[in-house]
Amino acid sequence: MGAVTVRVLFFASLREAVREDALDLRLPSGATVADLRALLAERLSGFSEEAVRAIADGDVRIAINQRLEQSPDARLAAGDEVAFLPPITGG
Amino acid sequence: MGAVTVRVLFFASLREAVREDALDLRLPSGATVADLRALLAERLSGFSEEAVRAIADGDVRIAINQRLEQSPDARLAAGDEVAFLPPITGG
Amino acid sequence: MNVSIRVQREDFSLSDEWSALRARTGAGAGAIAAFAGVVREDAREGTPTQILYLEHYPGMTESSIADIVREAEGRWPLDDVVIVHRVGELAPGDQIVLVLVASAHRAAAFAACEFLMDYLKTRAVFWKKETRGAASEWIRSTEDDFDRAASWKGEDGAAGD
Amino acid sequence: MNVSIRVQREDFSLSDEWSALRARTGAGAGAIAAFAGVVREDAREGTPTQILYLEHYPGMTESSIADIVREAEGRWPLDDVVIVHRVGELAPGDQIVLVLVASAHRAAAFAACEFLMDYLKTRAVFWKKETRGAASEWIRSTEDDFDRAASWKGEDGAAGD
Repeated sequence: MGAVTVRVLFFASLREAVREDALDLRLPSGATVADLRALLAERLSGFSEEAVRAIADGDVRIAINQRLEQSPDARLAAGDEVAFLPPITGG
Repeated sequence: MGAVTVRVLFFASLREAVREDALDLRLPSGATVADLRALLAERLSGFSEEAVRAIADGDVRIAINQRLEQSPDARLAAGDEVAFLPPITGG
Repeated sequence: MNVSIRVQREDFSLSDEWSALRARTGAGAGAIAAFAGVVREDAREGTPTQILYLEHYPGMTESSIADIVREAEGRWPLDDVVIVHRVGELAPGDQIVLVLVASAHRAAAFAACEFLMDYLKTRAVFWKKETRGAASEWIRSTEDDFDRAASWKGEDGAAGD
Repeated sequence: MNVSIRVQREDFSLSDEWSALRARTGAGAGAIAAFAGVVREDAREGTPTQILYLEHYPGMTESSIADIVREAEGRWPLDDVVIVHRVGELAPGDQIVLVLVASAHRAAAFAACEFLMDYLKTRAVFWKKETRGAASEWIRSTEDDFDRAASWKGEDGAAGD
């Protein structure tokens, strides 16, 4: 089974919790947004429980290639930019 | 019987019709706005029928000492500034 | 509360007015709304260059604007108001009016700025004459603006007070 | 129709933006509405100096602002729109946002300017962190702004397009 590499971005409180603003993650072909959340939670467990909670937080939205994606079943493609966005506060 | 002198100001189209922007006029004590209109019309007849019509025009408002005066019976006092104001158009 | 009202022949500089307002208000006024009016080119084809001549009643015009600023102050919490209106001959592209309003609140700054502009454009004591080629005419409003001007002035709205 | 959208750390100059817009629009746009936001001093007594930190998502933030400008263009006849929003650390008194809108019509310029500001202040993709003394916190909106942001973006509102 093949694999895809996606670029994961974190912003604001989530960026601080994860202590990274970007990661490259390898996922099995056909992986979904839900798979990515689970993989990230696993990777971060033991490192930052705050980050794990934040990733799982329903308030954190996902944008794929800078477009909001509501469905957890959306599939990821190689090279996708997947952003985790805490609730915005406006400018 | 005494007399009062008032300063009469003309603006815009009326100023052009009268060909003056200001006149000093002597009126009998107790003269009203209506008396002033009549005196002016008399003075201007033979000089400019356009000015006479404009002075008589109901659209031309009167301000006494920079305050609009609706009543033709308002009495004039010595030194009053009486302005004849054609309809304004805003800035 | 600073209020600055000027009716003048000279052009104005938005930059200068803005800098002065910012220096006065500092960090207190979070919102500054501004409006500038520019004399428009006549869109009709083949019309000769248009000259606009504005006349005012020195004293009464400024004080009636001051009255309307006081009315705005009563409606919205304002920190600073600057109004500059030009008179005399203006050509298309010339700046004609500037309104700056500073407030702690965005909605107040916008509302007051628009309120003041609406007043200035329709009810303030100005007369306009338009010249196209050899033809000149004093513009007459279709509505009786002066009646409306009188209505906001009210009983105690003596100009010059 | 010129549209200029910038999200930047550097301060902006209203004068420069204004002059550039005036040079582009000339006598065509009779009405220019502007709004500038300034970081407010906290009014509460004894609070330490407040620092505001703004973060954005480079690319997505700008393109979502471009989407809302297109929506404004669909609603009002606009000649020119300039939006500058600062990010990074800002102190009370610092300029934070500037919106300029030129139109042939006064009401359109005001409405579009206010519409764009409302969007920027509540629904644009920015995150704010407030620091007072040693305490810092990311501000959470009470309302779910993102849902509303999603709603105006709609089906074909792909960012970056």
